[in-house]
Amino acid sequence: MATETAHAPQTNFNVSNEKMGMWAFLGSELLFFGAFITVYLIYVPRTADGPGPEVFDIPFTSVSTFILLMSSLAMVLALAGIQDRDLRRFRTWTLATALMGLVFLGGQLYEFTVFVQQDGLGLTTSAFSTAFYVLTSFHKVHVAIGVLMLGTLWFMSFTGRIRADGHGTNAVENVGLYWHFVDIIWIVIFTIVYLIPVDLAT
Amino acid sequence: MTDTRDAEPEAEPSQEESHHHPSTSDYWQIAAILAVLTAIEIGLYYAGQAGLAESVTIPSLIALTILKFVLVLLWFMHLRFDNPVLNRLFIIGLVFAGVLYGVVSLITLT
Amino acid sequence: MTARRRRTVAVRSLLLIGLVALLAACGGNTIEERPLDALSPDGPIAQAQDDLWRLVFPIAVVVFVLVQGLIIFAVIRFRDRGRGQMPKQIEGNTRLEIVWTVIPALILVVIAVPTVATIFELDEEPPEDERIDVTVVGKQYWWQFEYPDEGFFTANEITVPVDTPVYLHLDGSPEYEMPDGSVQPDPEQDQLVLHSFWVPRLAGKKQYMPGADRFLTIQADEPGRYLGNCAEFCGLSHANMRIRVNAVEEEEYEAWVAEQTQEAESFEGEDSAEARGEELFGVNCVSCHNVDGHPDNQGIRIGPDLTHFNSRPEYAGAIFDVEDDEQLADWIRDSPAEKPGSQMQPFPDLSDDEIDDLISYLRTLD
Amino acid sequence: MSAVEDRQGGSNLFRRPSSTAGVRGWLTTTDHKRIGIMYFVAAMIFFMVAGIEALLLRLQLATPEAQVLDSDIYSQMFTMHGVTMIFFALMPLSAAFFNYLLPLMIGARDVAFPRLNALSLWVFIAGGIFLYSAIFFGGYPDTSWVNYAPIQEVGADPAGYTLESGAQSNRMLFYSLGIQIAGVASLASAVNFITTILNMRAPGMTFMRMPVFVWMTLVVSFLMLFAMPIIGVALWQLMFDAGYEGNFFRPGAGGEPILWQHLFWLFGHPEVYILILPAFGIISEILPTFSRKPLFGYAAIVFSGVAIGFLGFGVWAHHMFTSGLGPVANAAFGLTTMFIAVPTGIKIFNWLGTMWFGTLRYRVPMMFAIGLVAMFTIGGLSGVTHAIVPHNAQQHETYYVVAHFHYVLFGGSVFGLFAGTYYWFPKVFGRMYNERLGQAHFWLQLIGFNLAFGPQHILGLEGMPRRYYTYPPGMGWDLWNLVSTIGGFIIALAVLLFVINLIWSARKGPAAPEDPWDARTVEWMTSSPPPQHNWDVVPTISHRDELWHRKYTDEEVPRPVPAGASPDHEASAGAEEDIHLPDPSWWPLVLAAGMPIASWGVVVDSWWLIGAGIVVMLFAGVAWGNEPATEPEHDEQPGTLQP
Ligand code: HEA
Ligand code: HEA
Ligand code: HEC
Ligand code: CUA
Ligand SMILES: [Cu+2]
Repeated sequence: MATETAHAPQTNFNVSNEKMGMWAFLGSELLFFGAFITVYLIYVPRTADGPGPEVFDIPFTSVSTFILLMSSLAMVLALAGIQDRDLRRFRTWTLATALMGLVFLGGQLYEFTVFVQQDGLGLTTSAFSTAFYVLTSFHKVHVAIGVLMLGTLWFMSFTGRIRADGHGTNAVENVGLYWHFVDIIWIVIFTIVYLIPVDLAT
Repeated sequence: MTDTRDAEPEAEPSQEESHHHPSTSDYWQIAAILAVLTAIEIGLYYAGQAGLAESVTIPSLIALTILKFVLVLLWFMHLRFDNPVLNRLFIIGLVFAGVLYGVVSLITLT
Repeated sequence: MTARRRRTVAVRSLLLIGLVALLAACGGNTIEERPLDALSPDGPIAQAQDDLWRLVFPIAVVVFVLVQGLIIFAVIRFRDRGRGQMPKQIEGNTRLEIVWTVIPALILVVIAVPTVATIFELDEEPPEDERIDVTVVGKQYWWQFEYPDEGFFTANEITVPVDTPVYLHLDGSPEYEMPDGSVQPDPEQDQLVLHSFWVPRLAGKKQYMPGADRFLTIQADEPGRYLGNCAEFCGLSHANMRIRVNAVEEEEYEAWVAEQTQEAESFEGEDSAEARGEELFGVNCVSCHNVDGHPDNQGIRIGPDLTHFNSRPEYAGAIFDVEDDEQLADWIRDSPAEKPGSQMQPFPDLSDDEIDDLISYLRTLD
Repeated sequence: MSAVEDRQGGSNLFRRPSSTAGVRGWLTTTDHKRIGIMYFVAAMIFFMVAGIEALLLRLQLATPEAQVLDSDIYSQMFTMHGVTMIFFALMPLSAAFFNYLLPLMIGARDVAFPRLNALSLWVFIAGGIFLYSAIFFGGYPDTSWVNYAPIQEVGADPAGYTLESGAQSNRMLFYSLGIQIAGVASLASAVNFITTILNMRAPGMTFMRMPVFVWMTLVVSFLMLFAMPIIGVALWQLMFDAGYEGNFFRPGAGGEPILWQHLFWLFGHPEVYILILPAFGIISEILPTFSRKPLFGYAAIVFSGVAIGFLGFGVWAHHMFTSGLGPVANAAFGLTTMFIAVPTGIKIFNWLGTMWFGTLRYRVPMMFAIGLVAMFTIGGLSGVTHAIVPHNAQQHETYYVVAHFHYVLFGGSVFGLFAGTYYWFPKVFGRMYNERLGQAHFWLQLIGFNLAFGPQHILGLEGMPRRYYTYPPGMGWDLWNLVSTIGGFIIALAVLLFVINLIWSARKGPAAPEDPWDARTVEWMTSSPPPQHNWDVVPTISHRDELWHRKYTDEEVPRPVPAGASPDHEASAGAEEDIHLPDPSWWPLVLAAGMPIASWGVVVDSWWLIGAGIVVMLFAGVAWGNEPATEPEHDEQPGTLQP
């Protein structure tokens, strides 16, 4: 970074580069998930005589959805922690966020095994199944990367790269943005992939 | 990939967002609202199972989803308080995604 | 030569080349010289498409001449004459901006209106009682044609009456009635890829889309043999997947249909090359080829229907001459060596005599 | 660089490399100028490879029924030619210009994310190496750069009497993963450049004072930002279909082959504007400089560029007019397509307006720039004739289309990029290129190009389809194919002159001054080549053509400012010391290396290798996040544990 910006946040929009880059990236991610969701919507009825959305276990998914939703709260509390110069609060909530992410991932993976083993819905069963698995798996990959980044943040609070004097807040904020984004994508997926198709299928 | 190094490390957050910082209790309230909305969604789903017409459930589900989406965006992601340029970056993506994929679905399904 | 001389010479020679090219493109468009010429319509559909071209191409030429003329003028007139003069610093001119926004837009409106009209006009389906229906299936690398009303199949070549719309159904999920009366999906249903049906002198092209239905109308004004090609990349022999449309007078068409609906002659029990060929065919070939009238026929349509093989002047995507015995023998022995990517298995174990016998049998299929 | 030498690396694993010298300095560099140069060199190599592939195609087509290449090789060659030219030659060439010039033009010291920038470079190179390694795994992709589904389920020879079918599905994977990797690089650049332009302009550099090249970079970055994820999705779907028996495009299981076409062209059409707008930006810098006049209608050129970018997302189905979308969609897309001619025409006419009444100096950059205006117009006009939907059914998939897109891609993008190469060569290397050789290059290329692609218009209208490895005599195609081949070889000769000129002049050319062209924009204010920190003092911008206004009076017919140009060296003594430059790093290179490793894993179906690649990437990512700054911020103690 050039000197003239190192001392004061003299960017043209008074927004840090990281934050702006992150928002641009998230805008691009909308096109990414949008395409998968669109393809899924088109393929919902294309079950090729295999199982359809009726195999979804709504109560189970509701619970994991709720956990992911609440992880967003934890994330924002972690950010508030570091913004209030409270390293302990930051660590606690960061860890909580990551753990909730992991629980969500675990639940999803468990659900996959049920679909495959009990319901016979494999990746290659039908256009519907392929679209479903690939869409939700890409979301999972995003969650997993988020968990890793949270872990890194937590780690960084011990190496002095995130400090009680507020140093490193930027990084926390950007990871937070990413995390919330992954959450809002799931908000959409939950309705469009689970609730509505099952509703239609029955 | 967040880039913690190349940044101006001291882009004083306080300076950037000093306007109105939501308090932690705001966050809890938003989370509570989100939880309630989710509960309503699930309720709607069961109502649909029990025979409530699709023409009711589906639009309401979509409306609730959009509401949740916007709440997280505005509060948890601070769009409400941040520089509007960020807003725009995201909205352009949203509009592009909506329109382009809408047209593709329309062409493919008709 | 000075730089300027060189430039003018270059510009002139470019113009000359352009002119020669234009002349070459316009002259000599008979079906013999340019069988596939897309600018020589021989039927009403192609004609409607061509009318648009004849409207738009001159407009494009005018814009071309205008822009290139302005460039050449500016290049010559405003060159630095080395007098060290400094031009006026003009930043722009709003009136000019408006002019060159509005005029192109108006030109485009002139083009757009007839274009949209023609799109809808050409989309109309010809009335059922005035047209001939043909079902088209694109295979890797040949075309299967079915006349559903008359109930026969042919490959790569169709015969149609002149002045009659031929309504092609490009069938992406083909099914056939088997000899036992059941209806079966195409054995290669999962192996279909995109192709595109194109006979330039009769109509523009249309994609063949696996799993979907597409429709295309073609029509010929004059009798003649119209050539066509597969126009969407489909694999190794994309270039070897030709189409022939034989437009004939109505009576001739009736006679052709009558002939095509005949079954093949059977030589069962005879002691002749044809009979041996028929038997060999039953052992080796009916597992892929349908021949109505063959004693072992199973109605399988992996390869082309050969019931009237010998009535078609060309075979294998219309790339080989049917009368060439030697070529046909090579084909049967090892077709992928003759046509890359051919989906017909090689028969290395057939002896020369056996192949001769097979050919003798094939010769009776007309 | 002093700032780098007194670094304090810390003792942990994540030390930063320190040297900027030697190969290692290049491998770890985060300097946008070095990255730009490497982008250029790598892209030129890919350009030549793709060009040689094209020459092979032309050899095979020179005469009817030629036997130079068989069908299989021919298919591989045109596929690789298209893919390489688009994704590994022209896009990175544009990126080279963005990288080198963007910070200089907006008066910044570097891009917003220097390490991300290095990552883009290495990912692009890794993608190219991966794609070309296909030769060891059963051959190159062979189903064209558009790869219409469902051929990925079937292959070019399903029965396998000619090709091995295992090799065929590998080819499909190389296509999907190779382009996927290149896409990651583009996406990263897009984020980087958008942030840089929005955030890092020099004081006084308002949006309406930005050079047009910067504007076009911004538009192109947005196009990439929104188009790359779409092709990303399509390619992932293709990968699942080809490698893991997915059903995205398999009609038998409910898939829709046409969705591939939609997704591909939703990306593909913005992509063609991604390829042309940088060239438009470049010549919008060159034409004013060599006409000694400001750009005519700056605002109109900028807004038409934005409009092209925007409209470019709304025309994709014009590649699908014959796929049976129905009359309503066809009419709608036909109209939007035609009307893109309006903003493009605005540009053309404003460029003419720039030249009008000017004092035109015909140096090589100017010649290429004028060449672009002339040649692109031809390609644009044939584009408009494509949009005549009913007649498109005659043109589609013929050489008429091939002629169209070579006129816009070669006659537009390549002419523009070559113009830019000559124009900024003195700045980058501090030496002048050879003018006479350059002029010879121009004329040879102009003639060769028109000979190669002009006749293809005629061929196409005479019914010659694309992607045909052979054709029979007697179609009236023989002469023009031969001419086209000859033209292709003339182009090759021209490009050869270009390459010789560059290599020779970079070493032996006469020294170049700071501002050899009497140019108008600020990159000409710093030394040639610029110092690593670009500016001793960042310029403050008060005009659109800042440098010009520093050199000349504001009168209608300007005179030189008596004091002469005021480049900003004066205050520079000692300024260098506290400039904090981006430090070198290994992690971009390592992270990029993980991608082909994982991708080879997919090809050979080894979860171990996939895992290894992912581990490399994750490790590099974490290391990246924890890498110490070499110049410690004054209050930071890296490496100390905090309770
Ligand atoms: C740099 C890349 C580039 C650019 C800029 C363009 C620009 C345009 N393209 Fe092109 N196009 C390609 C690259 C490009 N294209 C490629 C690679 C393909 C083939 C892909 C494949 O199949 O492999 C293709 C294919 C393609 C097709 C599909 C053809 C087919 O397969 O059937 C169509 C159809 O409409 C089309 C149209 C246009 C139009 C209308 C423009 C317009 O933007 C052009 C506008 C410019 C002008 C019109 C000239 C200047 C204007 C004036 C002087 C004003 C006055 C003019 C008028 C009033 C007409 N293009
Ligand atoms: C960026 C775009 C770009 C560029 C610059 C070019 C450049 C060239 N293209 Fe391009 N072409 C495409 C993009 C491009 N092409 C695309 C996208 C396709 C479609 C692919 C598909 O169908 O999937 C295509 C298809 C295509 C075809 C159609 C193939 C077919 O459909 O069967 C042909 C045929 O003539 C062709 C020819 C050429 C030639 C002769 C050049 C020349 O201009 C190249 C000149 C450059 C060189 C020659 C390199 C210089 C070499 C040296 C300096 C070394 C000297 C070496 C020797 C002389 C041996 N191209
Ligand atoms: C594996 C299936 C298969 C078998 C077995 C097979 N064929 Fe074929 N045959 C094909 C296919 C597929 C084609 C189309 C090839 C092409 O044009 O690309 C074809 C084409 C032909 C043609 C050209 C038809 C035309 O009108 O274009 C002839 C003749 C022919 N086969 C004869 C034979 C004979 C004789 C045998 C037995 C010795 C035989 N085939 C066995 C699949 C088969
Ligand atoms: Cu069939 Cu190309
Ligand atoms: Cu296009």
